[in-house]
Amino acid sequence: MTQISWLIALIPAFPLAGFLLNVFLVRGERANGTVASLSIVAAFITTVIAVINLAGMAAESRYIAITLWDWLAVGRVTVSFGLWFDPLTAVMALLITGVGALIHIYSITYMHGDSRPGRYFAYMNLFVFAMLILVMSDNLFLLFLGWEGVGLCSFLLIGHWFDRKHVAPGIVPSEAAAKAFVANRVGDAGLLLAMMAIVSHFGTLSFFGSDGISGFVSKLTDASFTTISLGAFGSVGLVSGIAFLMILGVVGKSAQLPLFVWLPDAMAGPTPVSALIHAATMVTAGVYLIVRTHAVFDLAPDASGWVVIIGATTALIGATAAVTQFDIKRVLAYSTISQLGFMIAAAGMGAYTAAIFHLLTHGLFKALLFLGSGAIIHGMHDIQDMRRMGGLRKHMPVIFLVYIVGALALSGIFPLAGFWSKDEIITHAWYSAQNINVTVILLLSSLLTAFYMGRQVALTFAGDVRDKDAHPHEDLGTMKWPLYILAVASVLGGLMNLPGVHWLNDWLNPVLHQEAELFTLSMGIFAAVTVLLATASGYLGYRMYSGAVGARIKPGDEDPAHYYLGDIWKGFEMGWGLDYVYQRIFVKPYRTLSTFLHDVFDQQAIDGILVEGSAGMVGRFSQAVARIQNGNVRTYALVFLIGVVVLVGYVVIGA
Amino acid sequence: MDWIAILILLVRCLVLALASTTLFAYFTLFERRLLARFQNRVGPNRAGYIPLPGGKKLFGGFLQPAADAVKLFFKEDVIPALADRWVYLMAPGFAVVPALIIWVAIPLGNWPDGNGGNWLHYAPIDVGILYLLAVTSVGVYGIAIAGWASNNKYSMLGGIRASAQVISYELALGLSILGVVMQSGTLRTEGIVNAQAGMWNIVPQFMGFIIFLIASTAEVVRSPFDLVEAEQELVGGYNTEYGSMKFALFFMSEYIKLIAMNAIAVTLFLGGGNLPGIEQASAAITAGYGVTAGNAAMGLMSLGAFLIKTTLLSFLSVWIRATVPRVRYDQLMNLGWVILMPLALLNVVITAVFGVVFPVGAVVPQIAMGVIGLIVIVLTTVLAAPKRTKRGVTLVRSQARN
Amino acid sequence: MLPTIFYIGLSALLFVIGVCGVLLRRSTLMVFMSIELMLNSANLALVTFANQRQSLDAQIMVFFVITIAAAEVAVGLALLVMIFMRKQTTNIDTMTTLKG
Amino acid sequence: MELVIFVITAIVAIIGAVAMLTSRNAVHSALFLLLNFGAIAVLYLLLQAPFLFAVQLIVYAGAIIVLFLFVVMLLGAERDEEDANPIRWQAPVAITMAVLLIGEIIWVLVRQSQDGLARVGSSDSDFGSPAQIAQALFTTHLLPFEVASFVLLTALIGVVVLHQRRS
Repeated sequence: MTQISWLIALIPAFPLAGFLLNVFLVRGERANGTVASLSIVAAFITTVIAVINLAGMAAESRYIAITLWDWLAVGRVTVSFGLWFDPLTAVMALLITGVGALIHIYSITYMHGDSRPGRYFAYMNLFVFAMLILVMSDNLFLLFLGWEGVGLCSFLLIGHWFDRKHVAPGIVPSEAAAKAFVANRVGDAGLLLAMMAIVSHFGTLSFFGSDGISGFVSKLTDASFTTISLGAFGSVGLVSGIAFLMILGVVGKSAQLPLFVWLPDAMAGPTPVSALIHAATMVTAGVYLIVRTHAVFDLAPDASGWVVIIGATTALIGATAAVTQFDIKRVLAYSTISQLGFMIAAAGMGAYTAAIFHLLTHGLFKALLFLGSGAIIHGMHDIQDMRRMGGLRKHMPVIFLVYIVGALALSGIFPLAGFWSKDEIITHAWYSAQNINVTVILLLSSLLTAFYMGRQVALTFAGDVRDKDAHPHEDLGTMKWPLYILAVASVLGGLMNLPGVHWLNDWLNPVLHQEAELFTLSMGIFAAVTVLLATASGYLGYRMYSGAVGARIKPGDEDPAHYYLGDIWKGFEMGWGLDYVYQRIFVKPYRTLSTFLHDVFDQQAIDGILVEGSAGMVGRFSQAVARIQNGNVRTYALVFLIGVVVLVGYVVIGA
Repeated sequence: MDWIAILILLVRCLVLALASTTLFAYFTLFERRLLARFQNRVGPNRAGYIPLPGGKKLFGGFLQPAADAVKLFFKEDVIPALADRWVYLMAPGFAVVPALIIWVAIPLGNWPDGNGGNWLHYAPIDVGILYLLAVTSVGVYGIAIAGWASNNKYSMLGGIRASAQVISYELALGLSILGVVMQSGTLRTEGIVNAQAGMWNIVPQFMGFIIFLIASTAEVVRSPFDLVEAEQELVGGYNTEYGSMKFALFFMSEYIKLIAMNAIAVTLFLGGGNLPGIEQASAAITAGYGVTAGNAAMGLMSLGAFLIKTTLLSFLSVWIRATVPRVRYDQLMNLGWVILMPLALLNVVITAVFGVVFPVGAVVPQIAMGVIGLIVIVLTTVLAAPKRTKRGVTLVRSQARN
Repeated sequence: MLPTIFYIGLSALLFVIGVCGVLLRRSTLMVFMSIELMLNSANLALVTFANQRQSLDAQIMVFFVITIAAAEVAVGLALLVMIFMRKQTTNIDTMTTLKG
Repeated sequence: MELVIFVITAIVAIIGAVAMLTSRNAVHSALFLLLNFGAIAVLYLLLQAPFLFAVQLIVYAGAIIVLFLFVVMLLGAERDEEDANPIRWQAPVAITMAVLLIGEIIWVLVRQSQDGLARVGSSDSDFGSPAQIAQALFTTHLLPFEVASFVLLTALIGVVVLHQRRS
């Protein structure tokens, strides 16, 4: 193993070291934050060095691999603890460590005065470690370790303020954490099943090499026709089945259609957590998984079709829900769901590069937006309700500036980062996939995106402060530089993959084997039209809520639009009522069943008969037997002797 | 075994017993005269002498032991009322028997009997050294049960002290012997003597010899380790309640054990009955007067050599008694456990290393070993010596620190 | 060479005497001594069998038994002294704290 | 000759054991036990185990019994059975069981003495010599030997810890 191999092993090692230090050695808020931030910065620098080394390699063998140890060896399946660093991993790792480092630095000020800083920073470091393992693993099993690790850290960090009754109205941190965990488990079960299917049919979990998943799938082109019987449910193609199971995992982790309900509630965690985990990194793991195992999805068009449908629908649902929210972070949460829908749809359409491109830019500007909103919340002393804000432009000029940059980028306004990546997805849907339904849905979502960002900016920054009790101020501390850097990155992020230049495309080509699409004039016109529409939509949103409509908003009131749209608005606000449905279909019957089982089986049968009954019997029996036990050693010895005599007698007579 | 052989054996045993008791008797005289010399006195010189012309007296006091015996024999024999009668009576026997039977495993010389045996070695057994250790360790009973059976607190304290002391020093004693055993590669006493034909063990096993000397002195509860019978504290110790012949038996057992220890030291470290020239002399006599005469000459000469060496060591014992003051109980335990035991272990390690590294019988390494032992002993003496305070009170190092 | 049964019989007799000592004597010291007697009778049997089979393994076993007996006596007597310091007696019938 | 020695020694051993059992005084018991151990040591000599003879004397006679005596003397616990016996039924049951046990053993011995207890192999004059014992101890049985040393060390530490003075 060369030195460069060890270098990539260092990347996850730094956050792990930070985690261990924070858990066992480092005490004190300032020290915790410094150690955590330094570890991530070190990981980032290491990543940059690794990327530079990677760039120097020949395109066809552009990867660094290291097998640290053999982890599991069961029968013919051997799972190694192996790290793999290729261009795809590189961009993911850069995003994770880069944005992660900024958010850690940001957290130092944001979490100032928190009662459990050591725990917070330790979990953040552990999260970065797990996420790096997720993107750097060379096999599905190790990926699953990271996958579960980020889920665990998400749970821990959402519940960071477990002792608070509620952060935003109606959200209890501990319940939100549990909800996120359970929703993720549903998806994880799917991924686990997919892994089992892969092991049982391919006998490997490795991504790479001729005996890896991709190698097998590419060899078994007929495998898509291999079918698995599902009993009464008919049958499904092997690869499709695996793909569908993976989609379940993707849907859970990336907050897609049936399982996105946990993400809005996850806003109960500290804002930097939302920025890092629930916007920039963890939720993109699903996208990463699809792109990493694209060989499987390439062979399963039916599954890919469903991926597109899920992604597009989620994008629309998220956008509509975001329009109606008043909680500043919930807007961004639904927006994240919507943008993830874009990525998933792109991945489903086979536009893996576009998906990764949007993943990266989104990671930058959504982190910016979350951090900005966090700065606002910090300045407003934990007020998150936009109805109590307004006019913050005067009080928080710096935040306003960077927030505008983020909002424009998210809205897809030329020439900011979001424009390029989102436009590439829509263009792909229109030109390459030629899927008019999806194009329309995505376009609509895109316009809604611009609208709700306009609305949010208007509600937050325009006019005067609506809540007279609030004392907004701007006190940034270490939060300043992450905001600046991310703002600059949000502006320039599009440079990664400009049409005609397409650096990212070339960079990922060794992995994804996708040639850059030719840029045509009609595409330019199409883009121009979308930009115009988005600008108009955004302006409309801003105008509405900074003008007459906004003037009617009072803290605690409904949105004026509710008046016009009625229950539809209400439905949007509830995220299309999925929570309600789940509550009715799963939670309530489950509760009822549990209560029944608890009252009848647990208390009567198990506690009453099995536990207390057996214990009571043992007790009574023991009391009877205890009389023999007079505590006198000589008597015990005598009993012993009687036993010996009987045994010897038995042997003697038996012999 | 026919009855003649048994008879011969019995006679030999009788000779041995009588010889050792006689040896004891004259050792007391030897000691008293010597002590007197050391203390610038005259000592017992009246009881029995050979008058020489001119008023000179030769061997003055050579009947003194007989006089002592008679005196002790005619003293009143008292048994304390509350004593445990049988044990009380048994204790002197317990003390004397080990002191006597220890002699059978010591080769007193080399007098071949013509059948491969040795007249001067009663029990040439495989585990000779272990036998010596076993008998030594049994020797403690006499003291312990005498102290207990007298039903007297001073006797009791003396008995307990004696038991603790003897058990403690047995370890150092055994370990110091272990070095010799490793050096010679046998557990047979005559084997050890034969192994010293070239060089006496005192050279390579110098450290072991010193440890053995100290430990054996403690083992036979003799000055400066005689605090078991410290008159000032214990009114005489375990034998306070004993009088007359029973006291004499204790007295005897102590002295016989002392001589036996010296004999063992001679066997283990000073080459037993070996002396350069004996072989040649006996060969010459064999050539001149036949095998029986040769063997007899050989036996007598080696016995003589053995006795001379033993006497020299006995002289050393007396010298020590005359010179060194009695130690305190804590000093005694400290010396035994903290200094002698580790030193003995070190000796075993050194012997083992030399035994593995150098070929058997090489002279220079053996001398080197002895020099190392000498250096270690000197260093230990310097380092572990009690600190002398200004007021002239000696303290153990640990106390001096406090 | 005497028949093996002589030695084994003696060993058995001594063993049973030891058993009686454990069961009948009430001084812990006596119980200890009886246990030692039992160990010794077992040792005697082992040495007898070693002689009968002309195999040293049993003698080695005796060696270990003696070692363990020494350790056991050291610890046991130390415990006994502790108990005596607390209870002023070694009577085993007074040590009935662990009764049901 | 051998029979004579055996009979004498066996009688001594049995007398020692019985006297130990019946003696009222713990010191007497210890001394009788010593007698018994000495007799057994002599039997070891008869059974070609000179090494064990020496070990028996050194360890049992030289250390263990001395330790017993030491403790008895130190504690003054010679007569510690003066009070009434709290479990009177123990003695008859115990004696019955002991008789049963010895009956069983005799039964086995009588049945086995024809074949099972016959002498195997010829007598080797070197058998049981220190050299042979050492050979077996330090090759075949090296691991138990080391373990035994650790047992002793543990006992040593245990005793020291037990009697440490707590402030």
